Amino acid sequence: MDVALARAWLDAAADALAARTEELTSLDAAIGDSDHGVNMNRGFGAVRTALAGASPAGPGAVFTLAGTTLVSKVGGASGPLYGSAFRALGKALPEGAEVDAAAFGAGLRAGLDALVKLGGAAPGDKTIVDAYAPAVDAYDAALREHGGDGDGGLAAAARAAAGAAAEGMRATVPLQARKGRASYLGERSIGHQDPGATSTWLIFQALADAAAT
Amino acid sequence: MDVALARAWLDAAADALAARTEELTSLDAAIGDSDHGVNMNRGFGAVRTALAGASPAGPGAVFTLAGTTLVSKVGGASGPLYGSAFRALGKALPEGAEVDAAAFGAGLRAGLDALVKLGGAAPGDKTIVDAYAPAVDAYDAALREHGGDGDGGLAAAARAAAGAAAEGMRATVPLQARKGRASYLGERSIGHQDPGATSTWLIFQALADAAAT
Amino acid sequence: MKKFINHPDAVVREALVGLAAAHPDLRVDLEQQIVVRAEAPRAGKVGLISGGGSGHEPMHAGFVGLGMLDAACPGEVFTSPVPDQIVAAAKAVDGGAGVVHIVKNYTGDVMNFQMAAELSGDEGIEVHSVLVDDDVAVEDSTWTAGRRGTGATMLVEKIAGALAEEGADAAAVAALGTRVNEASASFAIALTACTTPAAGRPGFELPEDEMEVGVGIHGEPGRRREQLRPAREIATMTLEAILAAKPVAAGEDAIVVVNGLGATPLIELYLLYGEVAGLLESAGVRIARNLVGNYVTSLDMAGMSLTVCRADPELLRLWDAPVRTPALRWGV
Amino acid sequence: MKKFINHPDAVVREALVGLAAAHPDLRVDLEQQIVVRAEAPRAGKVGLISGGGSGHEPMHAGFVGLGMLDAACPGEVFTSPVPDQIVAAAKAVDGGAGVVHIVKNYTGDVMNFQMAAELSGDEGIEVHSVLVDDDVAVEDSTWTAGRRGTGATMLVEKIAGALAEEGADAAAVAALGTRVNEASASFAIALTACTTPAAGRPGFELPEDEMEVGVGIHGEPGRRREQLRPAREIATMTLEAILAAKPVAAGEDAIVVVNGLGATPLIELYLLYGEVAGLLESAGVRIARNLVGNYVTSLDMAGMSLTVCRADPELLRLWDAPVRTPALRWGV
Ligand SMILES: Nc1ncnc2c1ncn2[C@@H]1O[C@H](COP(=O)(O)OP(=O)(O)O)[C@@H](O)[C@H]1O
Ligand SMILES: Nc1ncnc2c1ncn2[C@@H]1O[C@H](COP(=O)(O)OP(=O)(O)O)[C@@H](O)[C@H]1O
Ligand SMILES: [Mg+2]
Ligand SMILES: [Mg+2]
Ligand SMILES: [Mg+2]
Ligand SMILES: [Mg+2]
Repeated sequence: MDVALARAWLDAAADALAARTEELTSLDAAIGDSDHGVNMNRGFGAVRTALAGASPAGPGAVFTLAGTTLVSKVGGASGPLYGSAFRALGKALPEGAEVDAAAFGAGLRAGLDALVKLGGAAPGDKTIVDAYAPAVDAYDAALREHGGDGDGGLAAAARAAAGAAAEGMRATVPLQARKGRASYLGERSIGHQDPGATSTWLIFQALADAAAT
Repeated sequence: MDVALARAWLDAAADALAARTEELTSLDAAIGDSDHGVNMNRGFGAVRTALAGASPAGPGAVFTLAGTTLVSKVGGASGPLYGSAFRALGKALPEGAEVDAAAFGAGLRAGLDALVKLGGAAPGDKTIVDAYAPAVDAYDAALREHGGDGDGGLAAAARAAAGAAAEGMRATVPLQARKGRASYLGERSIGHQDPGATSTWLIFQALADAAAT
Repeated sequence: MKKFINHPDAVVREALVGLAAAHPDLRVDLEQQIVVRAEAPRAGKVGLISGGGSGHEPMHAGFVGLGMLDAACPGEVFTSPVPDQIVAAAKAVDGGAGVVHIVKNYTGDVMNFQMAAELSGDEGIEVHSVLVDDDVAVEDSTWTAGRRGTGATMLVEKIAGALAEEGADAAAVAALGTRVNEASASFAIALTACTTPAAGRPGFELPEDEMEVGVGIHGEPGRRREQLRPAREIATMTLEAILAAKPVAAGEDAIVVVNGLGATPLIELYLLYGEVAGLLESAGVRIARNLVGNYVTSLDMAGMSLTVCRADPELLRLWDAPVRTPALRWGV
Repeated sequence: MKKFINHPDAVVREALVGLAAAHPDLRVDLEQQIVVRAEAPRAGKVGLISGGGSGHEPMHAGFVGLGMLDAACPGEVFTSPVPDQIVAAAKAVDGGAGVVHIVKNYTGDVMNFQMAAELSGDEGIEVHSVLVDDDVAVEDSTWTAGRRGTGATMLVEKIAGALAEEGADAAAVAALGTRVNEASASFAIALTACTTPAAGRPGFELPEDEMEVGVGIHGEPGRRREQLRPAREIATMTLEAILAAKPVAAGEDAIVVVNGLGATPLIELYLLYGEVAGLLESAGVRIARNLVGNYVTSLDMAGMSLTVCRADPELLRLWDAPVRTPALRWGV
């Protein structure tokens, strides 16, 4: 992964979140407060702007800047969570213009750890974690299985991660929320797909798309 | 007209206004403030209660009490207007347990005069006057034509009055209001039947019904 | 109809029960249906009385107290009070200096207050009246009912109330009230109709993309229906209608009220105030004082009214004078 | 969507422009998106900071001023503010005695304020926090996000604000705020959903004859849906839910707030207050102080929340202490 791919990923994520703003907001209307789409779109739009005006030396710097921007532009629950995850990812990556797929995978896991540390959610709580955790596991498994040399390995691992994120996202539907705003609904949160898990899938799908090209 | 007929009229009016409360309120919703039916029902209900607890010596006392009750229970535009009209009617009638049809007719006209003096409306302004004035004219004309002896004369005159009130009421539809709340709508008041003219018709129709039996 | 009520007939009475419980410093007479300032009557002080249909809360009962009204007479919803209430209020507050009626210009209000004035006069109470007719959406004419009284009523009550508190006589208080009314102009826009408890459904149907322009405070339709427009354009058209009536000119001071009609959130009212303030500045008018909030409402109507009142040093001094009522409170 | 706005993205900013124009005694920093008391920072005075998503007006910006908040940090509609805002507010109000964050218990608010506290700490500002979680509609549990912070926030801000004004230190102010929160319980009912500017349509559909029971202040559905009931029964069920949490017992004093969620007219809130006051009297609880009005709102949601706070002489003294803010004002 180099700076170009890091930028391409965040760009693709911004595009996807912009295109799906209404959908994410509708999901949040059902079990939250109708702002997740707008929050994510505002945040990744700001990331795009921040990156356009910056010359980060490596992917680590790209993600740190993205995370910092998310923290200072999004607010709500998703801002600190995604912001911390991206900052942790950025800080976990080794210096240099390029990092290998394994280091990137370790970075993704550092992001997950930061998010879990901040939000305290466990798998099954109906949150971002339900898509993010299986995505990281699938990424690692794919690397282990197929090896991680070059961007081909990263592309395959990212594809696996996106698939697992999608599955995790869909698996939030029958869950009763135990964290975040949806938890206030108690049993009424059952039967709805979690908005945060959905944006996480979009972000991993954007990674897969960016890595594939 | 004796006390029994006077009571029967006000009773029939109270019944009719209770039955048509929603209709009057709907008419008022279109060009006013949605309270005319409730106002009239509250007022004539109070008149019924007041009369139940009173032993007026003649029809004059019946109408004076009714008018006073309307003034103190209705409020709005219709309270003072109908209240003053009934008080003037009551005060115009000669003392005694019974008054003849001509005296009653003069009383009705005194009521109209009081209402016009208070409200300042002219025929064509889209108000109570548009039903009340032709009703009194028709009453007088019927008496002149057919004579006013006994309740038979009064019954026929009342029938004529009710018919004229109905016509006057319907004729308010194309008018632009110049008095009362409907005047605020300007041209938008055109095409709607005036609520006050409608309650006036109901009251004259109640007179005709009571006098017929 | 979705309302926190028990029965449509009991709304006004039960709300007064709540008002009495919430404000032990007011005397609420449920029998006479009047709300009276605790200290009334005060010897030598003119008694300020207002009233009108209910449904405009906090007006009028929320304006009873030090520096404002001595009594309020709430009628049924959107129905002017009856003379008995107004006479009872006059008796309760007259301290020998007479009373001043503050009457919004509606046929029903005018007639009921007029009848009450005659009855109070018969009882030896001197009655003066101020007629409020600030709504420039309605054309003034001697052949019609004339302009409506709306948002300026609060300004009249505050400013005349302050003068009465200072000990002025009834004629002076009434004259000042009239002067405030003449210096004021209002205009209102509705985004939805309101629902009276008795009617149980909205007074009119308004499509998602339309607004009623030039509405009053009784849920009636406005002068015309228009496409919904951005706040900036709404502020512009509202202010244009008001300035056409010339309440205030460039170089002068104004008191400005951006008032919610009942169901419009404060965030929208502040946004509108920002637009209005910018436009008035461009017009060279200085906003000396302002209020933003729900003061003269129309039940659950979403909408706003703008009131502009030309201010001079006397009016500003009286506006700033202490007031302690449920809805307006400063300087004490 | 029928709102007085120009563009969904600009609502918060443009409302702040209006707030600034309406209240020249507040410092509104549009760049940092914070609202600061004019006199801040005051040497030796603890700075009280609150904030949260916009759409709850007058909370929080309407509570900035003498005797209450030193700064408010309004986020986007229903979105907690970002750490940068909160740090900017801390810098603006810290007079050397540190700051107290008043945080409503929502995941987003908690995390953003926590991040800000760390950053402010790095800048040498002592930060204490009060977490408000008064909404008894939500069960408390360490496994979930816990209870929401709703109507009691205003009480915490008023009472802690009064103590800060008296010169208490940050730890004492925070401890008192926490005590007010623990003494309080709230419960809310919605008759309609609200519409955020960004979403453009109501968050849920509610039939004409149904209500949402146990809602928060972010337009989310409640704990359950029920048939609409008369005000008396709604007051009863709301109060029962609150008293089950035992904020107050027979023989004790309480501060009671009947709060509108934004689109409910005052006449209904007073009617509800009458019901609540009667029920509390029967329960042997004395209402020492009350407020009836729109203080902690949820945009254009029709609904109400009830907050009951056990009061002791110290809390009452601080409740009565002077306050001068756009939305609460007495004693000065
Ligand atoms: N403690 C948590 N840990 C992980 N994710 C969380 C947590 N709380 C909430 N979320 C996620 O945040 C999403 C909501 O984000 P958003 O709507 O932007 O913020 P808010 O809830 O403050 O309005 C939820 O759908 C959920 O996936
Ligand atoms: N000046 C007037 N003279 C005669 N009738 C009037 C006048 N003003 C109003 N009305 C009548 O009063 C009716 C409305 O009565 P009502 O709805 O009870 O009172 P309000 O207009 O105060 O709500 C109108 O339909 C009209 O017929
Ligand atoms: Mg959300
Ligand atoms: Mg009417
Ligand atoms: Mg009326
Ligand atoms: Mg949110």
